[in-house]
Amino acid sequence: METVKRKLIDENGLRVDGRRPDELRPIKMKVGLLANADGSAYIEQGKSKIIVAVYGPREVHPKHIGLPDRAIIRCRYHMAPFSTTERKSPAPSRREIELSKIIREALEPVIFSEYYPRSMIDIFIEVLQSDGGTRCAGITAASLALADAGIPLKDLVAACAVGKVDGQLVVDLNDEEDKEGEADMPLAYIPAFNAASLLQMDGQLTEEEFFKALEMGKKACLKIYEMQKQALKERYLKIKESVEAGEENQEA
Amino acid sequence: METVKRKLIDENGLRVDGRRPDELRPIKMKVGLLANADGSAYIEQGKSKIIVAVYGPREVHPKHIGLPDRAIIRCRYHMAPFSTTERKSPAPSRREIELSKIIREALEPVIFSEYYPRSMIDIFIEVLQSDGGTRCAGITAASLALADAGIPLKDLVAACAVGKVDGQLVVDLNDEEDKEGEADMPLAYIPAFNAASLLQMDGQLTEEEFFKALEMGKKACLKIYEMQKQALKERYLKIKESVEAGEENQEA
Amino acid sequence: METVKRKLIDENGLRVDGRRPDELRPIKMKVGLLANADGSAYIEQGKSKIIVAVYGPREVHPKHIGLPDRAIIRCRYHMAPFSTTERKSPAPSRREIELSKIIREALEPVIFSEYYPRSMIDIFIEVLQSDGGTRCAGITAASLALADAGIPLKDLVAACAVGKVDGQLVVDLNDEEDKEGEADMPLAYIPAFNAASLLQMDGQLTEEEFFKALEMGKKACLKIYEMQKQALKERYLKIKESVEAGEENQEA
Amino acid sequence: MSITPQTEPLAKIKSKQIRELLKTGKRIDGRELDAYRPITIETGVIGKAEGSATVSLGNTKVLVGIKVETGSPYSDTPNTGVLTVNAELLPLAHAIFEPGPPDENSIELARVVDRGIRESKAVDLEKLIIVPGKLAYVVFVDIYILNHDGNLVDASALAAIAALMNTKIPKIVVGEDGEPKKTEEFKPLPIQDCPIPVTIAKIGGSLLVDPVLEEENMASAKITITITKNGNICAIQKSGPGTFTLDEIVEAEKTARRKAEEIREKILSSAGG
Amino acid sequence: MSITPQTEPLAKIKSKQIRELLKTGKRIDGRELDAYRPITIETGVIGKAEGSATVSLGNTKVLVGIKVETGSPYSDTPNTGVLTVNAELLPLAHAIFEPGPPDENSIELARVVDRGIRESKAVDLEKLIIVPGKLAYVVFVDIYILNHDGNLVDASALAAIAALMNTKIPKIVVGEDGEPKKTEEFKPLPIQDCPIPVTIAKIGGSLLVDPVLEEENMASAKITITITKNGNICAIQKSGPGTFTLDEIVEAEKTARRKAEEIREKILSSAGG
Amino acid sequence: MSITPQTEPLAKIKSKQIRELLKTGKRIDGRELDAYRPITIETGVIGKAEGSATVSLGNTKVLVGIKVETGSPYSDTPNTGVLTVNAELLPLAHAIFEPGPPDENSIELARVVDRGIRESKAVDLEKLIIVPGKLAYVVFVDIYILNHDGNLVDASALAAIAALMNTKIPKIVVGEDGEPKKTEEFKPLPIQDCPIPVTIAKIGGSLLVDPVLEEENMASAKITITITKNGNICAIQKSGPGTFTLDEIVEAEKTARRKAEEIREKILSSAGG
Repeated sequence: METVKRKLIDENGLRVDGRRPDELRPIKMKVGLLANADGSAYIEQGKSKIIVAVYGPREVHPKHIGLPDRAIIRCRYHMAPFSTTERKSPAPSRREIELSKIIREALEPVIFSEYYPRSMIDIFIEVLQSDGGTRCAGITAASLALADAGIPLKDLVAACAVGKVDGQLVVDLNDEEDKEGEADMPLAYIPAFNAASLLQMDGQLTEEEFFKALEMGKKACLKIYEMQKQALKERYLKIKESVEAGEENQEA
Repeated sequence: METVKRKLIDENGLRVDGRRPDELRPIKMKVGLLANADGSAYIEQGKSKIIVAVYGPREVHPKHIGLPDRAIIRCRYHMAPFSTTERKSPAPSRREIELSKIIREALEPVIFSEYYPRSMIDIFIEVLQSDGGTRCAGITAASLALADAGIPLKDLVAACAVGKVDGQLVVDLNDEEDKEGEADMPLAYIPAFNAASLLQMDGQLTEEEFFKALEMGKKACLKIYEMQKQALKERYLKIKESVEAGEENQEA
Repeated sequence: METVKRKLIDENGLRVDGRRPDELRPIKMKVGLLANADGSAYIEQGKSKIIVAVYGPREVHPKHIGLPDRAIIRCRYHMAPFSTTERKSPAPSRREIELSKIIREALEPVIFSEYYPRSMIDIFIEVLQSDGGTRCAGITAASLALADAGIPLKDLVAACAVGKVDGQLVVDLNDEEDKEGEADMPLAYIPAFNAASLLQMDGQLTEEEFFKALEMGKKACLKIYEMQKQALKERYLKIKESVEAGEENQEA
Repeated sequence: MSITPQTEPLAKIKSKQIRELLKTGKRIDGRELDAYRPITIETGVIGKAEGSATVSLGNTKVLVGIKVETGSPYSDTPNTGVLTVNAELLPLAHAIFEPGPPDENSIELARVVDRGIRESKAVDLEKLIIVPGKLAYVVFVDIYILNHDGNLVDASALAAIAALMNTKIPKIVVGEDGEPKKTEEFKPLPIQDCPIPVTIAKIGGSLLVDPVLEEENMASAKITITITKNGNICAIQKSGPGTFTLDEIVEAEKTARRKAEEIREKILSSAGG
Repeated sequence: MSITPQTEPLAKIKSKQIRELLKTGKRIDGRELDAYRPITIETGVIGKAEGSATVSLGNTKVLVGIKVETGSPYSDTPNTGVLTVNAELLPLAHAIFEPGPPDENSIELARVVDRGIRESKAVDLEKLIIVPGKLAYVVFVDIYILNHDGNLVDASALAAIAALMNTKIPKIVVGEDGEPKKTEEFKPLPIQDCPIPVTIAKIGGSLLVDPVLEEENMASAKITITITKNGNICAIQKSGPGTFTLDEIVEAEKTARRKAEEIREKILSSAGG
Repeated sequence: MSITPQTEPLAKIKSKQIRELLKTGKRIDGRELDAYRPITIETGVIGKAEGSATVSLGNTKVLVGIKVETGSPYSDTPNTGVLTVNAELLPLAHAIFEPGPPDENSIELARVVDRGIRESKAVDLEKLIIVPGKLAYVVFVDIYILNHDGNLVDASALAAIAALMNTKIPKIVVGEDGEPKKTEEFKPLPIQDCPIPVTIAKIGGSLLVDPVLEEENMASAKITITITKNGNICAIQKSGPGTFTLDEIVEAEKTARRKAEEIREKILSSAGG
């Protein structure tokens, strides 16, 4: 069987969805949309749609898993059965189990866990629609949800993948680029530390490409970081408005 | 493939097993047949055969699931692998999990749980042969087993299904009527409260049919209630005899 | 389909691998090869290869499974996925669950469990290559690992199967003899008690054969017992050497 | 095994307040006893799913996605397609939900929603057979609870029926060689009915529709009655450790019938939109 | 992983009493060391099962149901039918049994019963093949423990063989088109042997058959020896944390042989009845 | 769900000592920061497996066995064979490992090893198809951890590639009737690359390769970089709750590249031997 592979970069150097190599997909972020969660956020990055809730810090249950010197972080990355082209079984796959760990470790460095001994902070990431880059978008949104929960953070974590398609490095791969491309490198970046809290790669990159990919990844993350700050600002303005409205009402 | 549906009500208004619409199947009840259980009962309703054991009130294990103000009730409805036409896997099915909950909630209203804080009462219902109406027969027998265990009850719970077959309302459906009929409505009734502690329905009923079905169900339950009282009386007479026989032996 | 069964005993009375009926397969034992375990042993019996680690006595976790008057023994018999001709799923099979119990019960009689109340002793048996007789070889090696862990023992347990192939009783069956033979009788023997701590049988034996098989099994176990003592002696000599070497170094 | 749950303690003062208000026919959020919270319905929210809908009932928020695949029909119903309902009480949705396999509550929820759809014959399963006995459409209805503030059954069932009405399935043609082939064309799921569930809780002697979580936690029992478009009852589920008198059941049925009518209009207009 | 179990503490006084009696060759219920409790066998108790039997050994009560279906033979035995034994220690039967998947005790029980049936060739599996390599009868033996008062192995194995002897399977005819078809006719399972297990417990220096639960809890070890109709041993299982001397094993074997003969007659007459 | 693990408390004094030494560029076992422990590789240790190898990295000891069977290719890759990597953290190997289904650590381990093999195309999966869309070789790589003293990833990945290079698979011929038949001949697995993983841990500001367990427990993070024979990076995994600055990542990559070259020679010579 012969399959003619579609070109992923056209003659103008544009990608399948018309983007330049260093161009992010359209991104929408919303903070604080779930009523019960202590913090929540929603992100749309291209066609990927992810919702995140944070509960905590709250009492650990069962008690013996608590730590005497800091909060434990519990993290679940989970895909809805209807988020993918073929229905995904709701039971956690090996991939989801690995990503839950890797994402937890990407977020722990910014959390002041030591403020909350014997407590736990829960981060629930639900991928409602998957179109590539969901672990990164999940981290981006989880940072917002943590901030929304009022948990003291050293900085926000911004995440984005860099990849290689048709021999060219590009940022923020969509599903087709991820599957058909030659490499995929998800990166979570913490500006305050100039450091990566998540870094994975599969595919093949030369050393030179790798160093360039790191730089491109950092820049992409910094753009996302600005959007995160903007999203939080909007959330605070909204809260402020409603509080002031409440005060006015009380005064009235 | 064409299937000619068998008529479920004949020209004389009789059902596939010759019963009138409001006629129960032959019912046998026996109380106190298992040596280890604190209480037990066995019921045959048509070809359905069910055995129930009650253990408790006993210490809760693990302790943290206990309640400070009353006993917890644990209830399992389970079908033997050989109880059905096709072998049933012994692992609990979604149906069995739902019925275990619904049956627990049908029995809780009559138990003086508040007499036994931090304790538990276990109700184990095993369907040995299934021919329709097993959740209702299970509740009927479980009431007897609870009484046999000496657990103080506000009343007995009597249960029976009402259904619609060939357009006609009938009580106590057998398996064929349940599967081929147009509606099935299991009802658990507590005479002392004139109230239902279980009510489910599937199929379709008009409002008028529904109200009539409720009345028929109540009457059927009251007949079963009389049989329950009779079964308990026999049990007590037997215990009394054996106690008196024991006393005579001691005197002799 | 016709299958011509290969003869398992040839005209000279020798078995498929050239052994006499009462001849063991070549056996290699090594004690103390795993760095982390408190005790360990490795056995090769024919092509069967088994490694055993012992941890303990150590604190029981969770605490409530501890016993007030003695240590609990935990035992796992497990086959590597690559140990068999067809890959074995890593999840424990019903056979492995039964053997774990039976092996635990074969070892418990020689352990001074009462010396270590509220503690546990763990025995992990991994079959790396399976060619018949693995439960027996596992017990043989586990005894060595227990001794290596410094756990006080009443005696060593030596184990070996006796079987019937082509109408003749033979010891220490290999896989082919086990599968094609007429009976298999694994025996674990404790010389100090002249007693069996494991005895199973499947296939068919007459009473006379059974009594003879018991005797042959005892003799085979006694040979293995001598090898066990030799293996322990070598281990102690090696430890002694290294200790003395250490002392000399210190003196020097 | 089903075990008496540990219900969250509702502050006594709040509980008393709810009870007092109810005596005067009022509820904590100002609703009438027979009033639903505002219902909002949005369909087509997940493009990768063959159908989808979000339903909000006040703060209760449910997302349903429909996936349609092909597979074998059940051996005892060789001439009909397959419909499966699954519910997940996501830990996102409330502090008491823990990750893990479905528990009795999510199984009951899924089965009550399933019963409403199945018994009303809302989806014409006979049209979902491709090759009798061999190949059928398999419709997965996945209920995703995003925020739990009571009455998950009604919110889930409404989202499910809205999502089903929103579903498009690929046309499959059986070629001359007998091999089924997916085409590029899509067609709507064959929908025949629009069953509406109405859940009524009992607190003290009062019956109230669409309970919020605080009310649910205090209620001795709940009953869900599902009504078809021609006014038949197609599913009932009494739930919770208490009872309903027969009179209360009759009253509940009448309320359910009335409310179902109102809600169905809302669903149909939003599905048409 | 197998873990030393927490055995129920037997009241010291009772335990001492049992031990004292044993020294005089007596047991708490008055039996001789080699006497079984009364055995009652009833077959055909579950009409929906292809075969069934209840066996009571004193207060120990076991129900076995046999279901027969058709399925693929195992790839390494393409010419024989399939036999599967499963045991459930129902929570009905004793306060220490909890609901859940089979634990090591129920698995051991099932496997010991299985071994007796399989190794005696009680069921002629070669007659249970329908289409070699393709289709075979699959026989499920489900052991249901209803009341546990010791010696579950013997009660279960007796109920299993009685139920198998009671089993009727539908005749299946392979048509000219090679398609197998169930007929309305039934035939008995092909039974060739009647293996009888005898379980002997060791308390102190005494060997006693058919232990009640109180004896079992005190016993250092048990041994089950299963005997075929022509007097061969076809299965042995030593169980429990103690040992048997080789002399004790010889003694146990002789007892088992003697008791098996007696019990087999009982089984055969009840099966014939 | 992933939960912050309870790390074993390292004696404070030991921890301080390790840290002090590192400031002077030294490690507790005397190694340079970029030195591996002695590596020993033995292949063909399990005759029943189609391939096998043990690798020791100091006291860390891993056994990998390869089983090759035939089965269906995945429906989305009908023209390639199947490769599956599984890892078991045996309770043999360390006091903290408990028996049970794979946890997140063993799953991550297996997936990191899998990625290195898959992305380097070390096994030419396209040569492992027998009948396109129907029948393929299925290669199981089972990682068995026998003793855990840190850096399981490198030891496992080296054992895996050594075992794969050692694997012989039965030749299968598709007859004229289209039926595949196993022959008595064996051929080596088609190996195209030899990916080498290098794991680097970060303690304080120091980067050190091949950490022992005590170092791992103190490390804030680890990174594994896998290098193909022509010097490409084919897999990366950062692990652990800390971070690497971008400069540290660049440094780690250079170290990894250098060490991978050295180790590959060792592997290739031992495989050739």
